[in-house]
Amino acid sequence: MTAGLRQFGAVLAKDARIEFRTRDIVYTMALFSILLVFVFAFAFLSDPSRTRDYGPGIVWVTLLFSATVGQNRLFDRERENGCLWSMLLAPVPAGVVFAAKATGHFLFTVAMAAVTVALIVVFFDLRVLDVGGFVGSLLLGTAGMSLVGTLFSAMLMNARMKEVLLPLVTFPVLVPVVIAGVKVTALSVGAPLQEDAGAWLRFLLGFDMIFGAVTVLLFGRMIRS
Amino acid sequence: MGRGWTRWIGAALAVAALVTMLAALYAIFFVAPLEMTMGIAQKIFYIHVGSAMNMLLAFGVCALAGATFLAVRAPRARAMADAIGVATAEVGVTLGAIVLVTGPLWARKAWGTWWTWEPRLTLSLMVFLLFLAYLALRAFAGSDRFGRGVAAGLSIMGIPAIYFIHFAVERWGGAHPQVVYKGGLTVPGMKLAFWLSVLAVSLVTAALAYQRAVIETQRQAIDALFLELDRREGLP
Amino acid sequence: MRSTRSRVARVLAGLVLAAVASAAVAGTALAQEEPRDKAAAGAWDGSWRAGVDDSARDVVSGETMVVVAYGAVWAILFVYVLRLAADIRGLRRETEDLKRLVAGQGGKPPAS
Amino acid sequence: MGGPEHGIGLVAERLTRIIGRRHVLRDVSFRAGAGEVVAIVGRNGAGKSTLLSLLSGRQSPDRGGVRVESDGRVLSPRESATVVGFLPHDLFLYPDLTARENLAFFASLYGVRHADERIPLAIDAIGLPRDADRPVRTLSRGMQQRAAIGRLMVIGARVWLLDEPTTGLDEPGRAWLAATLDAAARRGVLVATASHYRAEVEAATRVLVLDAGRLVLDVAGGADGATRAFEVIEGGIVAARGGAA
Repeated sequence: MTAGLRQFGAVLAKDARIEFRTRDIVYTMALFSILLVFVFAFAFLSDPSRTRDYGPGIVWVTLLFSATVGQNRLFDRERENGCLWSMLLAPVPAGVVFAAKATGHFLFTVAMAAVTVALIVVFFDLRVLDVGGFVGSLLLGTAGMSLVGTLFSAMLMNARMKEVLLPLVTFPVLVPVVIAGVKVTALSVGAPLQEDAGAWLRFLLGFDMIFGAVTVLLFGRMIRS
Repeated sequence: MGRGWTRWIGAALAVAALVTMLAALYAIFFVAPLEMTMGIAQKIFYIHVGSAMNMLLAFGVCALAGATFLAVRAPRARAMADAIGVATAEVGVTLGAIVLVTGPLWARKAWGTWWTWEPRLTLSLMVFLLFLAYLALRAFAGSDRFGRGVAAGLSIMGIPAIYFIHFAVERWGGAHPQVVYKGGLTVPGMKLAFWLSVLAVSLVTAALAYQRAVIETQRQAIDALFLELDRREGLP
Repeated sequence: MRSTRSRVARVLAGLVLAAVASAAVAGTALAQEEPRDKAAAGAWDGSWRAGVDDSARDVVSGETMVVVAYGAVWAILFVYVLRLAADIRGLRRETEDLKRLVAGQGGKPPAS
Repeated sequence: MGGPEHGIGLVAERLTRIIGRRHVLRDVSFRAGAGEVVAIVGRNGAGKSTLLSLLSGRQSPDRGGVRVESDGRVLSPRESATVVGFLPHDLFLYPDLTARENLAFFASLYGVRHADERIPLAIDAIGLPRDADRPVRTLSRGMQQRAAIGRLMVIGARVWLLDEPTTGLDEPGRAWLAATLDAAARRGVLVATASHYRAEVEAATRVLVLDAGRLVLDVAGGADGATRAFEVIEGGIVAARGGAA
């Protein structure tokens, strides 16, 4: 077990080091998300009192699209010298390699989301009442996106049309995450929905756990099929 | 599977499907009484829900085929699983088209709008999208074993995905699960029409999927023959 | 020569079919679309039923809807059967290639 | 030549790889033991890279199999992964990491003990002390090649599979490579390289000639082995059929 953890750490550290040096994933996601926020700011006929209605939607659309843009870049460094197989041919369980890459994407996306969501809160004047629910939903939602997205961005690494295929494949699976996420975010900024944010957070947690297991198990099988 | 044997099954399924479909249509239009609130438009309901249920069933079979494709090593079993996977996916998309055409027509009469995010209608849309993604993966992610393996992986992941979509969509319109429109199947005549149309659509699905699977198996056989030619090419 | 002409014919048929289908759908949609402002009464209670608009329910007669619905069902199934027929024709063509190769008339096997 | 019984051994059994409707590799079988330097030669598209890819586990065969043995015992997939080192055409190195960082990463991935001593040794052995701390992307192809071989050294691979390792190497580089492979073989490493150069084939202890996916010649290396091999490649299938039957 400790070997697995060490290898997990090695892959994650490698990705962090490359990301720190090139910064291409975080920059790509940050720039894309900031542009998206501007577009939303101008696109909505913003009746300032009603931002509570569409604010949460903007947060989650920005998060989903930026995470997907980041996914496409996540394996570029592996694609260049065939390095994905340099890891898979090592005495390392494929699931460990997958988990490390997914965690890497999760951390980069959370770093980006911190900036972007702060911008949205400012631009759209969202008064966050329940910060715990707000941040919790973002973390759990991003985890779900990282798990599902990383699995398919690894598989589509060499596919010609991966920019189209990745959203086409992952968005239907991630619809529940967006539904739950928007619910909790809306509740946390005071939307008058008679719903229990806790239930939706547990739903997101359940999603992450089940899809965590499914993606880790499927990765090894799919990459070698 | 010998040629005669497969042709016989294909024909039997097609005939059964046609007969049952005609019986179902008879039951829908001549046995089932008119429903009070919606009148004749309610008759769309039978084929709409029949198709939706069979689309879900097709997705389940596709996921099973995908699991077999990834789990099993024997080439023959994998080829068969692959054929069933693509067959159920294509017929599933066809059923999805039916559901997404009859759905809005039904919604227009039932609720006055072409589209509502009614839980079951939304779930059908998502299953349709998952099938499209499956076929897109088979087409663009590599026509070799790897591309099929990725598509198989998506079909397996589709099962928990559908569960979570169903759960979320049910509660999307407020915490309490919506009272899902039952189509007013109160009268025995209506129940007969409903179950007959579900059976009819199932047989149509089976007939089309069987035919598509046979085509895929034959395509695999032709590939094997080309391979055999290639194998012999080098020998003296 | 025959094969290219039939392929062109088939493409034309497909286009005509698609045009007719989309015209029909657009027609029914536009035919009875009249302005309908959905002033949001109160705050949305989150339910999909908020979209229900009873005034528009009986604009198109039930009979038309049923005919269009069942017509569409048969059309979609028919399109798929055509697709299967095309697949079978494709298989037959590949078998011909195979027979030609096996009979040793040369020619490269078609790229897989 | 080390006997196949003791030390590391690599066994390929009826390896067949099909891509689309073509046999890229047809029924290739051979056994190689510790200390052997096997040169795999053949025209482009003969299946050299595919064979190495199958031997390394990068691709799985459609028929047949690969076994790694140590002192006669068949190793598990996990154990095999520990002892087999693969240097493909695309090098398996992260371009944005420096040579040293690459070696450190793979050392921890392979769970190499006292890596902090092995890495400097490897860097000196591959002749990159000055450039070890520049991103691999900025190195020349030859230097990247050396760094990639350093990776095999650091992870302590006992089977080296190299796909055209001499590409991009200048004359001194090629000489260095020949010496390095020879030293490794003497240490009991089983070396298998896909190559074009006559010098490499002559230096090999064994030559496998592939043509259209078939193993058409499996003879001892050295001068005459190389001559026969290249005759076969130029002569095409007919000459080999006569010669090898």
